[in-house]
Amino acid sequence: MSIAPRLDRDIVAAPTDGRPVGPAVLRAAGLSKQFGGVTVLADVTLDVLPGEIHAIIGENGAGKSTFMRLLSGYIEPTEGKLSMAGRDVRFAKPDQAQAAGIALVHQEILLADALTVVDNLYLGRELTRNGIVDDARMRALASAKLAELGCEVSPTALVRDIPLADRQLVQIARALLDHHRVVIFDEPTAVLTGGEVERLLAIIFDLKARGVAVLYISHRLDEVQRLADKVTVLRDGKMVGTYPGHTLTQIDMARLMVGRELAALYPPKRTDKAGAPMLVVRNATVPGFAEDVSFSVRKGEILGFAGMIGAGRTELFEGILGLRPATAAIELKGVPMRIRSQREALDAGIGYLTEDRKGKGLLLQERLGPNLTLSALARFHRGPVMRTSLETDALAKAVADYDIRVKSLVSRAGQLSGGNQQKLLLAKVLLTDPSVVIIDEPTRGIDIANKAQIYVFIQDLVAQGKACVVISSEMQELVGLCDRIIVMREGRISGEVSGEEMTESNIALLATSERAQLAQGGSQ
Amino acid sequence: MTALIQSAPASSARQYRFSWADAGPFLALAALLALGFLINPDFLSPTNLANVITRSAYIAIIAVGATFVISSGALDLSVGSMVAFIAGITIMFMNIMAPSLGVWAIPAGMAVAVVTGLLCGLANGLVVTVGQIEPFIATLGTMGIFRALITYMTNGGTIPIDRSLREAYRPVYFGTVAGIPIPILISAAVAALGAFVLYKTKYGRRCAAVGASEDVARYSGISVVSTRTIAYVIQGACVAIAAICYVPRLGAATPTTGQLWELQVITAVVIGGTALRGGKGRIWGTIAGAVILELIANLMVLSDFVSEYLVAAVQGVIIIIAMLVQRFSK
Amino acid sequence: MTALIQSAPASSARQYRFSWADAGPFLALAALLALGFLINPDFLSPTNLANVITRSAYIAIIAVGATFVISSGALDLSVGSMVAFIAGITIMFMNIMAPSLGVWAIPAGMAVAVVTGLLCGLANGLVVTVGQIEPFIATLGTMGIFRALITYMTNGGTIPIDRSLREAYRPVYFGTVAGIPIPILISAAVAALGAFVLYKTKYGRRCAAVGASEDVARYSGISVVSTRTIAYVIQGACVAIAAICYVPRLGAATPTTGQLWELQVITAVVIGGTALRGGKGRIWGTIAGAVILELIANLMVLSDFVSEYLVAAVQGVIIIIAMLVQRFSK
Amino acid sequence: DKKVVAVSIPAADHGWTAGVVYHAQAAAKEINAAFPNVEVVVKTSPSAADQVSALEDLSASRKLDALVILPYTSEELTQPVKAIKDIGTFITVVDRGLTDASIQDLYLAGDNIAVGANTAKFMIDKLGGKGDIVVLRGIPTVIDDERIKGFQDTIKGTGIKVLDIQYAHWNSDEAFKLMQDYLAKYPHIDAVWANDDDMLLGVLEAVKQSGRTDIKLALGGNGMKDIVKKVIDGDAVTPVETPYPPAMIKTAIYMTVANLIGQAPVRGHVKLDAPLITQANAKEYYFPDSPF
Ligand SMILES: Nc1ncnc2c1ncn2[C@@H]1O[C@H](COP(=O)(O)OP(=O)(O)OP(=O)(O)O)[C@@H](O)[C@H]1O
Ligand SMILES: Nc1ncnc2c1ncn2[C@@H]1O[C@H](COP(=O)(O)OP(=O)(O)OP(=O)(O)O)[C@@H](O)[C@H]1O
Ligand SMILES: [Mg+2]
Ligand SMILES: [Mg+2]
Repeated sequence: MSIAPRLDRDIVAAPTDGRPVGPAVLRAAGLSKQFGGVTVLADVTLDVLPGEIHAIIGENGAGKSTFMRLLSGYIEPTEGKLSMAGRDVRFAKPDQAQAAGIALVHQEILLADALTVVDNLYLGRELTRNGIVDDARMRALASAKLAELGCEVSPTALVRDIPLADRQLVQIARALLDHHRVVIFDEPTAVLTGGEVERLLAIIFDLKARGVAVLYISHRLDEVQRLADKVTVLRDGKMVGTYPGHTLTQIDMARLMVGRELAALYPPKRTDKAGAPMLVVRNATVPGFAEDVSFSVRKGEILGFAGMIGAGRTELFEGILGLRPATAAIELKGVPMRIRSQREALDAGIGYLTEDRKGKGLLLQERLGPNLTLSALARFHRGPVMRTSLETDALAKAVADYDIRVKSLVSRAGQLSGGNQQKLLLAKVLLTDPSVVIIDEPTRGIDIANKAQIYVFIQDLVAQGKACVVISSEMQELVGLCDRIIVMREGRISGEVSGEEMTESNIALLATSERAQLAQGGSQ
Repeated sequence: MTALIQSAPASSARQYRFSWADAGPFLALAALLALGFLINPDFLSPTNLANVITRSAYIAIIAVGATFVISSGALDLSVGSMVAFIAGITIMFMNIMAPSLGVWAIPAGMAVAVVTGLLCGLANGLVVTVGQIEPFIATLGTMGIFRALITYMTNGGTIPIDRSLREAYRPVYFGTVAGIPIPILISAAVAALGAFVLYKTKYGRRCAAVGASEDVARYSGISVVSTRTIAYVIQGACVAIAAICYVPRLGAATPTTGQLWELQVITAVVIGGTALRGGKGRIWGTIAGAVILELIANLMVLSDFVSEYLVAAVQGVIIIIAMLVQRFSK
Repeated sequence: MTALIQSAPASSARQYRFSWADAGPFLALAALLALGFLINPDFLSPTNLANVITRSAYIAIIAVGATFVISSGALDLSVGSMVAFIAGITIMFMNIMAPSLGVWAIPAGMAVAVVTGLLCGLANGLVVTVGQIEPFIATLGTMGIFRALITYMTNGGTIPIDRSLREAYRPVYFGTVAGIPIPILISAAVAALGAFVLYKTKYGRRCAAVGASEDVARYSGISVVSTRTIAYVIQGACVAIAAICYVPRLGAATPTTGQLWELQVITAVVIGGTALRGGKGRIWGTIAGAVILELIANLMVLSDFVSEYLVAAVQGVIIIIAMLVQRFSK
Repeated sequence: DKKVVAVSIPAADHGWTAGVVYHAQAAAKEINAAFPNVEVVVKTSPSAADQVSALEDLSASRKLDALVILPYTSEELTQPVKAIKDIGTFITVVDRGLTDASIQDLYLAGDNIAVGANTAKFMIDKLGGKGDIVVLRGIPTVIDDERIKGFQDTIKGTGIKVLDIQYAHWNSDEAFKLMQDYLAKYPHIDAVWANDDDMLLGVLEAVKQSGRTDIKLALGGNGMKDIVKKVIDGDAVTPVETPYPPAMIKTAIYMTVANLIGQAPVRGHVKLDAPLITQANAKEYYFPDSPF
């Protein structure tokens, strides 16, 4: 029984169905995983060959991360087995998999906040000389490895103090420090911007050249298309098939993942003129991150913020919203106001979706309902009493509206797949019914079908007369969605593009170079 | 999304399912009662049980407050000294008022107790939140302060309550309503109110959220400072109520009043299933924990196995076993 | 990315820069010395300082162990009772051996102390890690157990050390080497060794990692159970060393020996800049913290301002102020 | 030059020690006012180790002409007090003698053994030589130990049977609970002995609550004013009391000062009696202004 949809045209090679083609470094045979009786991965078989880049794609909650965690010893399969180079292996713990040469770059960042970058990199495999830890050498090697990835943080900085993107690079560096036979990347580029992505892809090609097998998960199908020798598609925990990579178009991949026809990714932009200014920010300065930034966003407008990693966009908005020390003159609907905390921002009708969903967005140990309503508790009250029935209704509605794939409405947030957590977070922010919505990385980790849905949501918001700011590292997304894009560089605004000028190359220019000569695009 | 829609009803049914983890403290309680009965049948005599549960009322009432503080991710070591301090203030005030107000000095004194409790809690809360001092150290400091104040107020001796108020006040500890001792009723009321606030109000949600993750709370528009401060204020109110029940028992406050209660309170909360790292509070478990502690002490006296010197050891062992049973019954 | 590239070297330079946060406890120490001098010039007399620092040695030595336990994300409330228990065992053993071994009973007894300490620490560690019991509760339980054991061993009284050993053992507390009291040398040695292990060995790194995040540590192939157990064993060894220094000072062990030392130890560690939630340990800060506590107590004796009843309050206030100074000097 | 008298006593952690602190401070105040050339300094310590520290601190910062000390324990304080004696300080020891008696220039002894023994004698007498009793102990220290020893040695061989003995830490609350439990456990109790009056208060409340009438005697010890008042009032259950007056510290301080400034040397051993306080003599032991 094949659940693969018919493609428009025949794929040149038929699905290989994971049949061994050569000597596999790692072979998964009939892997299944159940969580509390719910099957999230069923009978998956896969061969990973040396020097091969093997992409795993699928919708949010399809079981990709679960699969990767099984391969790298973070969890143990309910059924099925693993073998390496023909010999059966069992990993009860991640370090056993690591010792066998398998490294995983986690989708959710897994670093100890209170430790330094170098301590995190060498955790559990410290270098020593005569029994004494050799800090100098570890620091030097760490610096070198980080520099290779284009990450400029000091090895002795505390992880808690460095930006999210750098944490991701540190995590990648950790997997690359030792020589592994299989390296697994679970959405490594979700928090990275163009330059870093390019550098990472180069490193992955380099791994391939050295005969390392790479497993690669991403919702950015363009990356998959560039990288993958093979693509394995998962849907609802089941294998759809394994296909030769270069023969698949992005549209093919999307169809295989979703199992149905997809609408256009970006909804049409509204043609009506945006209204009066909703939010005006003048001379916003966030010490150390952003300086003298002024902008305004109008009713019914989607304003994009673009920039490279470290441009200071996140910190700028956290400063404006009272989440970190900053100075700014703010006017909301023409009324000057001071915002000293997120509470005041919410009361004024400004919602903010953080880019760090694990650290700042969701209580992973808490159930879905309380997570959803946490910012909008007042709406679930009658008198002094919380109305849990209202909360349950809101959750059911959010689950349906945002297509959050949950196995149970009483799950905990940490049990959701990454993309579904992101959707829950979005639902949480929009539940406060803000008139200005600031969304930092709206589609991080969200699959292509749902991306389209989220874009529709954002368009709906502005259609209702709200104003929306979208901060994104995906330039394509900004171009597809926004009416106007402000580009930041080194904490300052380096330019603004709209209309014809709104192209990826122009944004990249403004984001990287001192004086950019913008080219006219768009019309072709 | 058929899968979803099908699975949703099944799982919302699960919500009402019996949870072994939550039942842990109650199972431990039942086991202890059974053990007690085997050792000495008098253990289950109504008088003995009534005595023990009445005695556990103070710790239970304070521990309800501690459940808030602990689930908000903090700790309060000062509660024992605070009981003594509030009891001292209350008695002094009642004694001063007795000549003019007569028996009405008692409710007036109770009001003073509550106000003092709220202020003490507020002080603790502000030192911890605004002062940003580790709760352990901050409340260790205020513990010394409250203890020293009651020692100072009593000159190291005793402040007894005025004889004229003694008999009128006695029923608050020794009286019964419909056969149930008043302290038990009060602690049940405090627990019910606590459970309501923690589980059924905005504040309860926020309290648990702050304990689970300060950052997430802050980014959700919750003020960590005020949420945690309010938890300490609630703790102060609970301590005041405990002090109000305490005073009529012996009719006096001394510098040894409430000594080491803080440890009992924290133990009761933890035995009850609340995690010390915060984010989760179990009011009813806490009550069970307080009763368990008092039952263990009672069992030590009622049994004849244990040398007087070793009572503390056996108590320690039983507590550890109770925790182990709880942990591995999951 | 010029700004970025420029900022990188700046921040790696920062690493060697003077850190106010780390200097906090030493600044507080200096401030206290100055204050002491103002109140009573004798405060800075060499004899007084030598006395105070010698005295702080026990707490300092135990607190070095506690720095490991706390930076591994746990807590040990049993150290005070453990000192009493180990002191009791040691004296009993020395007294039994004295007739046959003569003065050699002293080193033999010291060996017994260390072995007992290691075993006590191991017991604590296993209850916490294998038993998966909240450290607060687990060590509260063992605190009761050790305290009861010493009470049992002394029959509620005192175990004095044999007269024949007393003079030979005295120098371990009262002697000096090159003019420096021996306990100061021992605590310096323990601290130096502790700092070496915590900062310069794999184990130290892993200890902090376990405290910073159990999950991350586990995923990095670090055994949380063995790392934390070893921290408790180190704590046990430190307690044993403290007990060895303690015995010659008072020449006896009683059921009240070491009472409330656990709170002093934890306070010393936290004043020293170690966070109670784990992940970071500051051995030298801990030593400064222990000295600060002893200086505050000394100041209370040397000054004449404070009513005897209020000593605890003033100590509490000074500790809170010291923490505030530390916090806001950052 | 001023003569310095240092007074080192336990911190006020329960009623009796509070009485000691009260009387010591009263003495210091009176003497400092009356004799301009004498300075009395009172220091309290919460434990034996702290008391040793306090001695070191007091003697390090100034020359002490005399030291009046109520030691926590004999064993542990002997050496440290000797060290102070060795620098020429006059030593007055109160209540608990040091293990080396030659250190003490003046020794004012309370008699804890007698407290236990006298109470026991009265009880044997009153119960007619037989009966079932329960006992509450204090904190495991020398005082507690000696009182219990005095009591148990006296009842040995009589028909008095100790049903149960447990610690209640000289704390009224613990005593209340313990007595409740004793009452639940033993259907018949003839008498209770709490070796300290703080505990007796808790015991009396528990007995009152239970409404039991089998308890013929509930005795304490130490001479707390509320209990002495009961004796004066002729209470049936608590007809006697044993004094262990915390005021002995005051006597000791006065005697020490007399030695320093007076002509005649005051030396030697003074043993304070622990006679039974009965309705007849109770007024002599009643100090309504003392906190104890
Ligand atoms: N610990 C867990 N307990 C229960 N269910 C879990 C747990 N972990 C994952 N799941 C469920 O397993 C399914 C697959 O999750 P997984 O994280 O593998 O998805 P994914 O393909 O990586 O999705 P995404 O693209 O969103 O990251 C989800 O429905 C998720 O809710
Ligand atoms: N703790 C820190 N100490 C010093 N500099 C820092 C620290 N954290 C961030 N920075 C710097 O602040 C700037 C802005 O950081 P950040 O990467 O968060 O911006 P961003 O535009 O939001 O990027 P992203 O696209 O990842 O959201 C960068 O120059 C970064 O290196
Ligand atoms: Mg995933
Ligand atoms: Mg950002």
